[in-house]
Amino acid sequence: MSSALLLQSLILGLLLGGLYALLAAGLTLYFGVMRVVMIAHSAFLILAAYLAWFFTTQTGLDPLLSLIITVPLFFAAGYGMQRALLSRLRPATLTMMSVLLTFAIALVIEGGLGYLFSGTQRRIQLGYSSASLELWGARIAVVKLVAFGLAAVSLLALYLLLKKTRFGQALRATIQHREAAQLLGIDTDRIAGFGFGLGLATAAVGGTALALDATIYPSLHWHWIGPLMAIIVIGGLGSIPGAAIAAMLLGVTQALLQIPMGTTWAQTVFYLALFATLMFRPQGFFGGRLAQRF
Amino acid sequence: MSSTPIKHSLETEKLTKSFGGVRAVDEATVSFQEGRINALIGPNGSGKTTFFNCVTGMIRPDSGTVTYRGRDVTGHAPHRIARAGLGRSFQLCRIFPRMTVLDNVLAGVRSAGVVHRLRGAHNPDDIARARELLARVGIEHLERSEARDISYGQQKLLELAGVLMAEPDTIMLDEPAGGVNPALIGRIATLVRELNAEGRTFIIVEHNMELVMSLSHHVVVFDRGRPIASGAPADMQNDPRVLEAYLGV
Amino acid sequence: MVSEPLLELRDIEAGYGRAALVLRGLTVTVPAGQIVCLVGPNGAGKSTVLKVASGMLTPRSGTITVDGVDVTRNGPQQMLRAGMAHVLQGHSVFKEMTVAENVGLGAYTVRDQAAVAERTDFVKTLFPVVAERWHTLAGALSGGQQKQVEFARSLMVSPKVVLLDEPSMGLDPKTTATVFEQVVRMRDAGLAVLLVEQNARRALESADLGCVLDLGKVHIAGPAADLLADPRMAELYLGGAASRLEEGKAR
Amino acid sequence: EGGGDDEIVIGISLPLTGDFSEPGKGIQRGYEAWAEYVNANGGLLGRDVRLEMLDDQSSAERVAADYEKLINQEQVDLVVGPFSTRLVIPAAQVAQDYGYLFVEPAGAAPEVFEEGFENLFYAAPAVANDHYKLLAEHILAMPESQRPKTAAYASMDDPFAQGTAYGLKDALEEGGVKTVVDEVYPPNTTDFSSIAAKIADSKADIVVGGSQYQDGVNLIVALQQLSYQPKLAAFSTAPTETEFAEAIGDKTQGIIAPTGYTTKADYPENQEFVKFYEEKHGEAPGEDEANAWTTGQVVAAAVEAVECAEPDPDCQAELIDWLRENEVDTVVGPLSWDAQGRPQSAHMIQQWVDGEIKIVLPEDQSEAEFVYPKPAW
Amino acid sequence: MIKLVVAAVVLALVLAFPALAPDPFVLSVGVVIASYAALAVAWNFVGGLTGYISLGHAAYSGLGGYGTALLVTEAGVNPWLSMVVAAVLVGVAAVPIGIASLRVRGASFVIVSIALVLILLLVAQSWAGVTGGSNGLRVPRPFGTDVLRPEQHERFFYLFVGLTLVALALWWVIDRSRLGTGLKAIREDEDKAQALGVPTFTYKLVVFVVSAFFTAMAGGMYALWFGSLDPIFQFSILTGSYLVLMSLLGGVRSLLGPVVGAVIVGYAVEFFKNQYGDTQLHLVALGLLLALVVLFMPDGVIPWLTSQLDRFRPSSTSIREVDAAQLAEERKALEEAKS
Ligand SMILES: Nc1ncnc2c1ncn2[C@@H]1O[C@H](COP(=O)(O)OP(=O)(O)OP(=O)(O)O)[C@@H](O)[C@H]1O
Ligand SMILES: Nc1ncnc2c1ncn2[C@@H]1O[C@H](COP(=O)(O)OP(=O)(O)OP(=O)(O)O)[C@@H](O)[C@H]1O
Ligand SMILES: CC(C)C[C@H](N)C(=O)O
Ligand SMILES: [Mg+2]
Ligand SMILES: [Mg+2]
Repeated sequence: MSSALLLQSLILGLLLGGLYALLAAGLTLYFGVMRVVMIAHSAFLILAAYLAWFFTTQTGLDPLLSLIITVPLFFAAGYGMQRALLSRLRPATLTMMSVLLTFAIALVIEGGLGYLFSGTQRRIQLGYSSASLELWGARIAVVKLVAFGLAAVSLLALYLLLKKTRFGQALRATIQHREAAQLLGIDTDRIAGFGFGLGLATAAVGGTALALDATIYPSLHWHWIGPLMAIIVIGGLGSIPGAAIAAMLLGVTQALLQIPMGTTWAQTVFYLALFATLMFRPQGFFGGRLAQRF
Repeated sequence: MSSTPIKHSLETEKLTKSFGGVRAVDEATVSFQEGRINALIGPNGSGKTTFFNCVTGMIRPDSGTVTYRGRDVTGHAPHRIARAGLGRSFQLCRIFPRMTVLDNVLAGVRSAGVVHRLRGAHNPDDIARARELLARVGIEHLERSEARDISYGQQKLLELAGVLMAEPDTIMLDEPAGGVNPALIGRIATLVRELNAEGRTFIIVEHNMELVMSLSHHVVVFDRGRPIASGAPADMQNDPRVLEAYLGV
Repeated sequence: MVSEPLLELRDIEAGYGRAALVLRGLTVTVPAGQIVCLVGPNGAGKSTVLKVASGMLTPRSGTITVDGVDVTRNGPQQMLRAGMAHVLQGHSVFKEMTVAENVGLGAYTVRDQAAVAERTDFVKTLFPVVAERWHTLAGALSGGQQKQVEFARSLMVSPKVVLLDEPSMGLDPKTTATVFEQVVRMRDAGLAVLLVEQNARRALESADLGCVLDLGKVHIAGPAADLLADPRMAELYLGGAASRLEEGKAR
Repeated sequence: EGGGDDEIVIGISLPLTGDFSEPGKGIQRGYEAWAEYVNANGGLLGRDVRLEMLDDQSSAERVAADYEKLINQEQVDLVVGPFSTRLVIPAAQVAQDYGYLFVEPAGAAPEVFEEGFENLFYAAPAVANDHYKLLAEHILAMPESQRPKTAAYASMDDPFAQGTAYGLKDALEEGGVKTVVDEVYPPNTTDFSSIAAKIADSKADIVVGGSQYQDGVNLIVALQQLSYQPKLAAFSTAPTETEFAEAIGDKTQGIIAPTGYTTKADYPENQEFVKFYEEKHGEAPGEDEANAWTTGQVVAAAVEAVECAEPDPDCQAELIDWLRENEVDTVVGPLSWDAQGRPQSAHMIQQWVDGEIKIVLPEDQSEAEFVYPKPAW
Repeated sequence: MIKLVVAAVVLALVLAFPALAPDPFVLSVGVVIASYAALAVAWNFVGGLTGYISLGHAAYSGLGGYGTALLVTEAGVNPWLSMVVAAVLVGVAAVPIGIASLRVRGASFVIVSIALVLILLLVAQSWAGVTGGSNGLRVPRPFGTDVLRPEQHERFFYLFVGLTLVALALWWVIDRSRLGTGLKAIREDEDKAQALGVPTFTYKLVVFVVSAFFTAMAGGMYALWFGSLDPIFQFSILTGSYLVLMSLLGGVRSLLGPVVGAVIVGYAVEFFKNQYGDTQLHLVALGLLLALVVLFMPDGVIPWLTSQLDRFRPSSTSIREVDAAQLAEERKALEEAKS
């Protein structure tokens, strides 16, 4: 293995890890902050990717511009979904039922996309699809760099929002003891809705980032859900920085392992890391103190 | 004094458990006598619940040993300790919310061996005994309600009945009277005395001094994770260390 | 002695879901500057009264007024705005947030930062544990410590009516004394306090008025001192227990 | 229901949705065009042809159920195959169990012919391994100095895709071209950057992709992102699809692909097909459409010869026997089969030249000169 | 009594199904539904009794299928023996898997179960030398060539029904046993159960292994019937989710819940597919069905029906009313004693 390949893989791994982090952020948010197992998260990613693709094929404009539409749209959808659907579930069985309810939503999205856009694989054609920059002999594709930038900005914003604002605190309080939060004057229904909306808004950004440099098809979300779930468990359910670190590590490991092992086997790293985490630190490595209770 | 050596039900030797920087239980060496009603008191945060958790295997202690009836049970799984005869209740009241009150009690039935485990859970003997226990704690009329639908105090009583169903030899109760109405506290006291007369040992954590003083034979006082005094209830009530740390003056 | 009631629950009927009624035509009034203590057996409906008062449970019939204003169908948020603060029974700290965040959320509706800071200092001195464990997760505290955090949290706002559901449960004697002191202070500051306690003797000693609740109705009501002296009361709710305790001691 | 005396019902299950939906729809267009053509020309045995189509969602489970249904519930007179090796195999099993003839347009992988099916015939010129036969011969015939020394292979883990790439690999290795990269990726792969990095790092002289469609596009873009410039780049299927050029932003220069079909082939059947198809759809047919049409032609030839088209096992057996023994003229030329159903012709090689894909091999059919080394993309 | 009659009639109908089926295709749909029923009942050992939701049970059916196929083709073992041996092996393999995954609860367990399927999918795809990679494996038919396909369908229908009945019987025994009570206690509060002396880990592991065993049996049987294995369909989350959907739809706490669910879902899949043949709308329809169930009958069809029926029965007196009367009496007695 040449050092050039090593460097190239390292860079690819970092870029990939950044994307993973963004895609996983929403998931860990629902899980850790709301105890909802959101199977449909990756379906929403794909939906956002399709919207970006559709936007670009219809208008000829850059897919990033579609964010102006999709982010508010997804936020509203998340709010509505929480208020109209998830809030109806009984708290005692929330985890289990949310799996099934969001699974149903995933099916509806997949079916809807298939109906509207057929099962064909799609890819956004961009003028800069194959453009790249050079760095110490390695190449960095422009599209990947853009996706990475989107990830970094959104994650930072999300983290600050949750940790530093009144909204973030109210959200966490709502989840931990709804009645007590109500009695403190928190409008728990609205806050929970906003929380969900926020998670879906990250899906809008993530899906668009994904669409920049990958093929999409309606059933693609099944392919994503496993690695993303692994990431958030390894990072510690509910911890956004944890998910980000885990995502970067796994992205790099995967990219490096692909050199000797090939693509398929390299993917197993997610699950091996997942099992190792559960064996040695079930609460995850970077946060989420109480993982096994969820 | 009697010449028969005092038999110890439960003993700990330098039992220690810290959480991060907090030493919740700090080299606690304590012993509780067989066949008596022991009380464990101490200010909030003095480590009583953590002590319970270490002894019953819910938490693995950092160091030290736990001996139950002469057998070292340090680090054993909770169910093994429970099966050895040490039953407990929880301070924050834990019941099976979506099972009926009666089923909650029945869940405490002991069973051993494959065949025994596959035997019907609702056999008449067990049910009769479960009803009797519910009657003894005064909630027999609720037997068909789901446990989550009964009031807080009722849940505490239910938990007690569940613990008793397993027929433990030593019963550790974490604040059994918290949130229970005074009339029923009397009932609990009577129940404890009756069971004690049948030969069961009790270790009770309680902040209701009236109850502690009237009920217990022996009191251990905890402060900052270790026993600071122990002895007869009357002595403890007047012990300056206890007054200062716990009762306030 | 007889002042205008600040909080009034009149002919309340309430229950959970489709199940039978828990409160059956109950009337409780809490005048300003007084402590009304609700006692009664487990399952009598005491907590339910508080839930109705704070808007967590909508009554099926009857009226609730605060300061003469009808607030019957208001939700918890509006009740809070009407001046109602409710400390739940059992444990309701936000376990995965720090003590600081818990206490801070107590002042969620308060905009005045200076007032918040002042209150924070006050509760910190009142409960040393709160100050000592300021940055720990509340879930890592002992049961009694959590109760203290909860009580501290409830002191962060300045309401007109305080609903306290067994505030002394799980507290050690010293802290119990502190809590009762605070309750008395609230009364002295002119608030109306509706207190539910199983530690009935102690509570009635501090209270002005007492109500004995059973099966969703008020059975005996009157000045707290009278209740303490009432022989029926002693037999059914306090004395029975006490006498049996004595009995045990004698043996 | 089907089986009526006035029409011949042909049962087909196709991947109209799911992974293979695009080529599946191509096959559908081909079958429909063929049926229309037949009916416009007097039908089969004087009876009209009606197609009974089901969607198997690209699922192997469903495709079996579909043929089960077509044969039992719809009682179709004949069945023909779906798209792609993966679906062809379970479908052929059902057909065989009920004694039906099974001519199929898209089960090219060698595995198809190793299952012991006695009823199966692949209606295209050559099985997957032989698709690059002409290219291999051409490369190995180059003078020593020009001939590539090293090659990189990346193939989807799919019987067909691997068949094509490894067919070429075996031939080149035998001729002394060293394999420096040999990667296999699962069908659902969407990120090709690591594979591309490996290939780019190896600086292989030529790159060969065993692709279906989108994976080929993705791999090419990933290679371009790394500024890798091979002397020859060959990919199965993808470059022949109509959307290909647009998909990779017209950076197609010099890309090579095998094909079993060209609209330019001068067989009379083909000219008629192209004319009919263009009239109907306003554009030229692709390979998938041609394969479906071919399948129809093969079945029709057998039916006309044996003069029966019934579910009855005897009739089906006669059809099968006839095809074993005979050659059929089709839009891809005359086809005949060995005992396992392998066709006995050859694929051609196409290359993108100045924004158009043209036949370059064999030389007698070529529309353009073979360009080597490939210009930069 | 009525229950028994109903059960007998239903069973008779089920057993008569192959004779009633109009054609082999309908029969084959019946086989698929019967296989779903077997799988769903097997799933319910873990899901219903312990409340641990596994979305990854396809892992065990897939392993059962591959195990059976490999034993038949590579080792030349008799197909039926292969099926049982494979299931036993999967049961054995479930021990370490269970030890690893039962350490976590709730959402983490769901994730682990998903991960298990995905990892097996990757292995099945990558380890081509053994599993045949993406090409999958072909399984020779277990009956001689003289058994025609329709007859084979019929035999497999009875085999699946038999397997389902065996699994149901065992579920019933466990459900009403002390083991069952312990498991339900785990479902409610695991720590508390442990404190009461329930060896929670062992209990969970036992049903986990039992569940894996039956799932693998059903998987192996399916492989023998279907005749070919494709990794993508063997190790699919969708299949696993169908099992959850079925059990939940019928009611995880009732014996026949999963069976009822399997019939409804099996039929619905077929129906939607027929309705929306060449569009993806069947997925939408299925999703909506699932969502409706979760939102409006979260306990499943059977409990929902029972509660609807209860409405028409004369309502039993409310517990709390009794309680009130009793209390009043008690109090009167007390007062009288005093006076
Ligand atoms: N969520 C609920 N659903 C149904 N019934 C309930 C619910 N909460 C309480 N109940 C019932 O309402 C009655 C009154 O309950 P409540 O909690 O008000 O009693 P309480 O007087 O506060 O008792 P305690 O002293 O034990 O706290 C009880 O019989 C209880 O079973
Ligand atoms: N899980 C935990 N993580 C961190 N610290 C803990 C944890 N559990 C207990 N502690 C700390 O250990 C100390 C002892 O707690 P413990 O619950 O044993 O007290 P206690 O004597 O039962 O008090 P109380 O009377 O209030 O119930 C406390 O300071 C508490 O903060
Ligand atoms: C040439 C193609 C029509 C072959 C098809 N892609 C297969 O998988 O076999
Ligand atoms: Mg405690
Ligand atoms: Mg209460």
